[in-house]
Order: sequence, then structure tokens, then C-alpha cells
Amino acid sequence: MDIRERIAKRVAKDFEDGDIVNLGIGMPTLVANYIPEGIEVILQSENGFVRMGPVPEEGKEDPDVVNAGGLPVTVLEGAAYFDSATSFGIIRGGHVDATVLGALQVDQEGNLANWMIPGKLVPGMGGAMDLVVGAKKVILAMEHTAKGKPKILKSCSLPLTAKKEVDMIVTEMGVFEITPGGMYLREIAPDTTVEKIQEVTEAEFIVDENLKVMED
Amino acid sequence: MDIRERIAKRVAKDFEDGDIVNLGIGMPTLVANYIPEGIEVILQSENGFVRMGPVPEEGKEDPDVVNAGGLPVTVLEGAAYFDSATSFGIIRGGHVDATVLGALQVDQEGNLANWMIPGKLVPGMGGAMDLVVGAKKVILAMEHTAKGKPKILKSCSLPLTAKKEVDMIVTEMGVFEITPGGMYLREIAPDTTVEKIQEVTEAEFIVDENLKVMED
Amino acid sequence: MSKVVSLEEALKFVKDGTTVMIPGFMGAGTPETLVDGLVEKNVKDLFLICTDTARPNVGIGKLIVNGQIKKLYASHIGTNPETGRMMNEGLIDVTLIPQGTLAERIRAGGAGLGGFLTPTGVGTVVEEGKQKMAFDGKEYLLEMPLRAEVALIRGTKVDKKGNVWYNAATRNFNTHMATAADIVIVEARELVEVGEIDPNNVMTPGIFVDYIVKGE
Amino acid sequence: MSKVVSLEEALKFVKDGTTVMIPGFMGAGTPETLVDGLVEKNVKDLFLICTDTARPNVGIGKLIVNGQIKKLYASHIGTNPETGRMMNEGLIDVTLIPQGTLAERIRAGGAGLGGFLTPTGVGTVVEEGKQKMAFDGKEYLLEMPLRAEVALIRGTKVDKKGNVWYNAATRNFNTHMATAADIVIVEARELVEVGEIDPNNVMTPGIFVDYIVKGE
Repeated sequence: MDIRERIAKRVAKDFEDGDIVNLGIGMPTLVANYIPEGIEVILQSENGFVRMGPVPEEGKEDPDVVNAGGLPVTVLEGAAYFDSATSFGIIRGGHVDATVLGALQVDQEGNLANWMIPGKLVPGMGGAMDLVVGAKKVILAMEHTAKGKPKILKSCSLPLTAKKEVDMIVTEMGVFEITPGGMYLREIAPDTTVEKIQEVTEAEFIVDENLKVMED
Repeated sequence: MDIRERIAKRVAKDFEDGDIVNLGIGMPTLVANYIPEGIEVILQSENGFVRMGPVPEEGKEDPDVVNAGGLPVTVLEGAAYFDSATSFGIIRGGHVDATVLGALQVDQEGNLANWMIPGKLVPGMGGAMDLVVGAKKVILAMEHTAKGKPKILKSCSLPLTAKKEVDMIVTEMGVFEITPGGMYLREIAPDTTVEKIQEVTEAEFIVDENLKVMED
Repeated sequence: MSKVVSLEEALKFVKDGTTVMIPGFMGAGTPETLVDGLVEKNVKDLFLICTDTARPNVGIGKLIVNGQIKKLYASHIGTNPETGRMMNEGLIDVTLIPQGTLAERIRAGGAGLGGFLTPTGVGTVVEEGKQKMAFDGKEYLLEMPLRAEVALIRGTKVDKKGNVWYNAATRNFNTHMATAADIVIVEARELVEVGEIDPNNVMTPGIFVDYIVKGE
Repeated sequence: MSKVVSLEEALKFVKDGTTVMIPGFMGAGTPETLVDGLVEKNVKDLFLICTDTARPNVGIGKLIVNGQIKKLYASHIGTNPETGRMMNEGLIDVTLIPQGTLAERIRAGGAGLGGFLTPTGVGTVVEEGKQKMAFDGKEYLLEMPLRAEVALIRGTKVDKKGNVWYNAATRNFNTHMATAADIVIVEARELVEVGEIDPNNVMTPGIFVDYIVKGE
């Protein structure tokens, strides 16, 4: 199984029936493909609607119905459209149960950096700062390293998106939870070891006594 | 001509084509009956719509279409309904050209008291405080005295609705304008004199050099 | 799980002492069936947040007359003499709030804002105990967000996923209150199938609604 | 007086150096005809407020590529490499603003609020130079209202009194920008007769709209 698929699939297992979820651009978007059967997850698109559906068939794109990345999507039965202030009221007001985002860096305190690399890449924060602060649960879906270098750090060096807001990190190597008592490795992928994870993780983490195997 | 009619008629003359106007409960409501021909005035109702129309014919009342006093009204072609935050955004945001309100007291500084008499009458300010602060022009439509006692004072003694926001006062005796340079008597009713007005006005006012006769 | 429940099931969330928001402007937009249910249930010591207390036998007025309210936030109580009487006798603790400020405080409570600055109330008793700030020579009061445990709202059309459409002037405080309570119960004047309300014209997205009661 | 004017008449309000708000999410909801008109007119040194700069040949992106923007407030510029290049070369002065904060600042500008407190951006570079306040242990930034001289918006259906209805995800920043500029010009995808939009479903009341241009 592809790394990205593994991550997306694991994230999707975390949702509960009825959850309202915002998926970021890129790998987080894949999560929608793995929502477990029997569970209804309501996708919020921060450009202004809930109950986002899948990508339309070719030729059936509607330029008025696009996601936060400007790409054509569809809406499901029971959808509702609204304006941007309402959309971010939903986000900041705690009405989104979980947001899934990518990361450039994250640290053991739950600090997240995912919106700029000074002097190099300044795309802007878009809605990420509001999402990370407002969603009840912040889940990072990310590859464990960038070109072999750790992305899960003791302390982020890039400009932050938000402070101490990350709750969970899912990588191809495992699942971490960040708690006031420290960062825990809760699950480990079947094809790795704690030692291997330690080698590519700068952050200090505690291995859960009941460490589980991350299912594919 | 009835006193209330005279006042309402004079206030209505102050409007310009296209003005958005909010009329308070009571005498201000009468103003709608005297809008000059050829002029379109858009009435805003703070409970949530613009282009309020006249009272419906008997038997045609719709309990969903009521004014800020809870009384049945109609809407005109081109009306739009909205929620309370939007309605007060319109009011506070300076999108209302004029508001016409009654007064318990007003003073020469433009301070207004029209929402309570401590220990006696505490109806609440409703939307009045927002209207007086937000409307571009605040016009008082009021009888000159209350049981012979002045209501236009040097300084209000009742709790204020807003500070220094009143622009114009129309009574059965005349029309006052409140400016940074003082309160001016701009028009005088045909059936009174400056002396008579002074007798029943505690506030100090300047008589306009070009004092006009208030037309009925 | 269906959101449609019986009146009894819905009202189990309102107990003695619960903080409740109820919309409506002199009764228009008030959920009459839910209010009648509360009168029947006779829960006491409620902290009620509403814009007016209507008339003694209309909407919210019934809860006042029945002695169920201990604490009241409202903008206008003048049309219900019972509210004033009970306030003067110390039976209800009343806080009067300008209507625009009340709407905005509820909106802020639902949208995750920590407060806002409004010019409304500056120089009046409303500013007592509040922080004042000035920008560009204009003074503002810092007003705080408001939330409730339960909001009882009323939709003209409600679909089974909880999407709501309000007719005419009944919208008023409904949309804001629906965002600012832990439990949101909507009384459906008409309960419709999902899809009958155009997703564009949904005024309260179903994600805000926990329970639906068919109104009478 | 008809609000319907030619493209040329409408754009006379946008001159070199004008502050302009333009809505749209990667082009969706952007008034393409008005933007193309601005490119044609080639006014320079604009101060542009928008959520993203789309792609080089899409919507707002064209104004960037054509070198017409001197100052930019946006939440995301990553999809238009030209914006980043011109920012790095000192040709455009870019301020990045979290998207929810941007929406709320514009709303505040239109609603007469002096500012608001948001948790978004706390602990990040966004807090630089801003007042911080804490309530109940949670920190907030004080954010200021935003207004423009001209807003160029885009309605799916617009009636001749300026009432606007937006389809699907095109609503985004349109409704807020329509309230927060001295002159509001709407591009009508479809120009309809008054009455064709249900007063309940009007999303921008015509009182906010000064001019209407038929879009292509």
C-alpha cells in the first residue's frame, strides 16, 4: 500500500458518525476516499459549504461548485452554502469536529508550521490558522520526514501556524498523540520499529504501554 | 392640521430620493404617510427587512410580516429580508440615511433620552441606541413640551440613549438643527413666535438669520 | 440517527436553572410549541436570553407570566407589563442590552470571537463596567460573546437533516442563536424532505441543529 | 434613476491608487467582466483586498500579472507565482491575513464595529503589532475593521434594484465586501426583473448596491 493511502486510511478511521470534518489540500483530501462504511462524515469546505461530495465526472464540472483549492467538486443531498464569515464562524466557533492538515514541521508541544518558509515559499496561511485554532481536533496527515530529514521536532523553527493546537499526527510510520503530559506514540506501522522511528524523529516521545499496530 | 400630522409632514420633507430611513414607533411611524410624491424613500424595519410597505388591508395580515412594534405591515416590490445581526450591521454601519425617533428629553448638545424613566418606566432601549449612533442623520419628531414642561433642555436629566448624536428636532412649534456651533432655530410654525418658543424651551438656541416659516 | 424527536424528548434538555436562548420579535419567529411545552413542564429559574418579552399571552411572555424566569437578558420589555412588575419586585434579574449589541454578542458566541467593539451605548449606562477603547477619535465599548446551554428556535421549513429556512420577519435572532448554544432544538412549522430547500437558500445549515420537533 | 450602467461608467470610480475589494475563491465568485475592464483600463497602483490572487490568467490574477497592484491584502497567494515574485522584488507590498480574520474584518468594516477579538494568529507572526487580550485564560488578538473605496462584486442573479442572489460557492466574500465600500458595483451574470428573486432569498439587499453592470 502506498504511503499516502496508508496515512489517509488511518486518519479516516478516527472519525465518528456525524462528525463535521474539514480536509486540507493535498494528502488530507485523500482521506475522504477511506471513510469507513456505515459512518456519515460531513465535509466542510471553508470557501462556503457543508456536505461536500466527490469530484464530478468529467464533463460535469460546475465552475460555481469548487473546493477550497478551486477544484471542481460536488455537493451531497442536504448540503448548505454560506458566505465566508459564516464559514469561518463555523470553523472558529468550534463547530468543526476535526481538521486534517499537512505540515512542514510539528513539534512535541503541538506547535505547527505549515504556511511559509521565509525567503523561499510564502503561499499564505489561507484558512489554516483559523482551522487549527477552531477545530475541536487537529490531525496532521504527513510523511514522517522530508527528504530523510525529521519534520517532527523538539521545537518548530519555521513561522508557526498556531501554538499548541495539534492533537494527533499520522505518518506512514505511526500515530502520535500530543497530550499535556507529552507526546505519545500510540500506534506503530507493521513495517517499522520504535528504534527506526526514533532515528527519524527529533521530538521526544513516550511509547504507549499498549502500543498498537497501525492497521493498513 | 393636527400637531402630529404637522410634525410628521415636516419630517417627511427632509428626505431625498433614494434615502434609507428607519422610523421609530409612535409619531415617527406617521411620517411614512407624508413622503412627497416623486421621491422614493426606502423604509428599513430593524427586525429584519427593507422596503417596508403600508399596513395591510383588514383580513390580509400575515403574522410573519410585522414591523419592529410587532404590528402587521406589508413589503413593497424589491424588498429583502435578513437576520438581526445583518439588520443592525446596516444600522450601525452607516447604511441608514436617517432615523426618526421620539424623545423624552433632548438637549442643546444633541444628547437624547428616550428609553427610560428610572423607578417608573423601564421599557428598554430596543434598537434605539444602535439607531441613534448608526444613522447618518438623527431626527427627533416630538411634541415641544410634555404637559407644558420643556423637553428641549440645557442638559438631559434622564439616562441617555446616546451622546451628541441628534441632528434635528421637529416639533409643532419649529425646526431646530444642532450643530457643533450651537442649536439653531431654522424654521418657525406660522401660529407661534420666537418668544413663545423661548418660553417653553429650556435649551439655549440661536435664531437663524434667515428664519423660515415651517409649512403645513 | 434521526434528529426528529417528540416535544417531551426535546425539552428534557431544559431543566431548572438552564440558560436558554429564544428568538422572536414580539412573538414573530418564536417557537410557540416549544414555549408552550416549557410552560406545561413548568421548569423554573431559567436564565433567558431573548430580544423582547412580547406580550403577557404571546410567545416568551408566557414564560414570564408563569414565573419561570429568574434572570433575563433582553433589549425591550416595555410591551409586557408583567416583566417590569416582576423586575421591580426583585423577582426577575433583568439586564437590558441594546438590540444590535445583543445580536452581535450572540453571533460572537457562536463564531468563536472573544468580543467586539461597538459605538452603541457609549456615554450611556450601557458602558458601566465595560472597557472603552478609542480609535480615530471614536469611542467604542468592548462587548463580550454570549452563549447558552440550549437554544429553542423556529423554522418555517425544516428538512430532516436540520437545514432551516425562515419566512419573512421570523428570521430575526434565529440564525444567531442556532450557532451559540450547546444544544439547538428547532421547531418546524413545516417538516420537509431533504432536498426540498435549495442548498443555496438554507439559512441555518443542519450542522447546527441537534433536534427537530414538529410544531403545531 | 437606474442603477444599471455601462462597464465604462462603472469603472470610472476606480482610478490610479484606489482601494478596491474584489471577492472570489480561485476565481469562483470573482466579477470577470469588471476585472477584464480594469485590465483594459490599466489603472495602476491599486490597493487590492481579496482572499487569493488565483492563477496568473484567472480572475484577480490578471491584475497582478498586468502590474496594476501596489498594495495587497490577501490570505493566500501561493497559486499565483507572479504574486510571490513581485512581492520578493519589492513591486507589491503584500500583507497576509488569515482568511477568517479577513472575512470578519471586512464584515466589521461594513457593520460599524470598531474591531473584534479572535484567537486566530495568537503565537504567530500575525500577532505582531497587535493588541492582545486574555479572557478566561484564552488569548485573543484585537483585529481592526477594513473598508475600501470601491467593491467590485459578482451576483449570479441581480434584479434592477440591486438585490443579489449568489449561486453555490460563488458567495464567499461577496456579501461582506458589498457592505464595506463607499461605492459598490455588482456584475450581474443574469439581470432579472424586480420580484424574480424571493425577498427571503436575497443575499445582498439592493440598498448596498450602487451600480449594476451586465456581465458577459
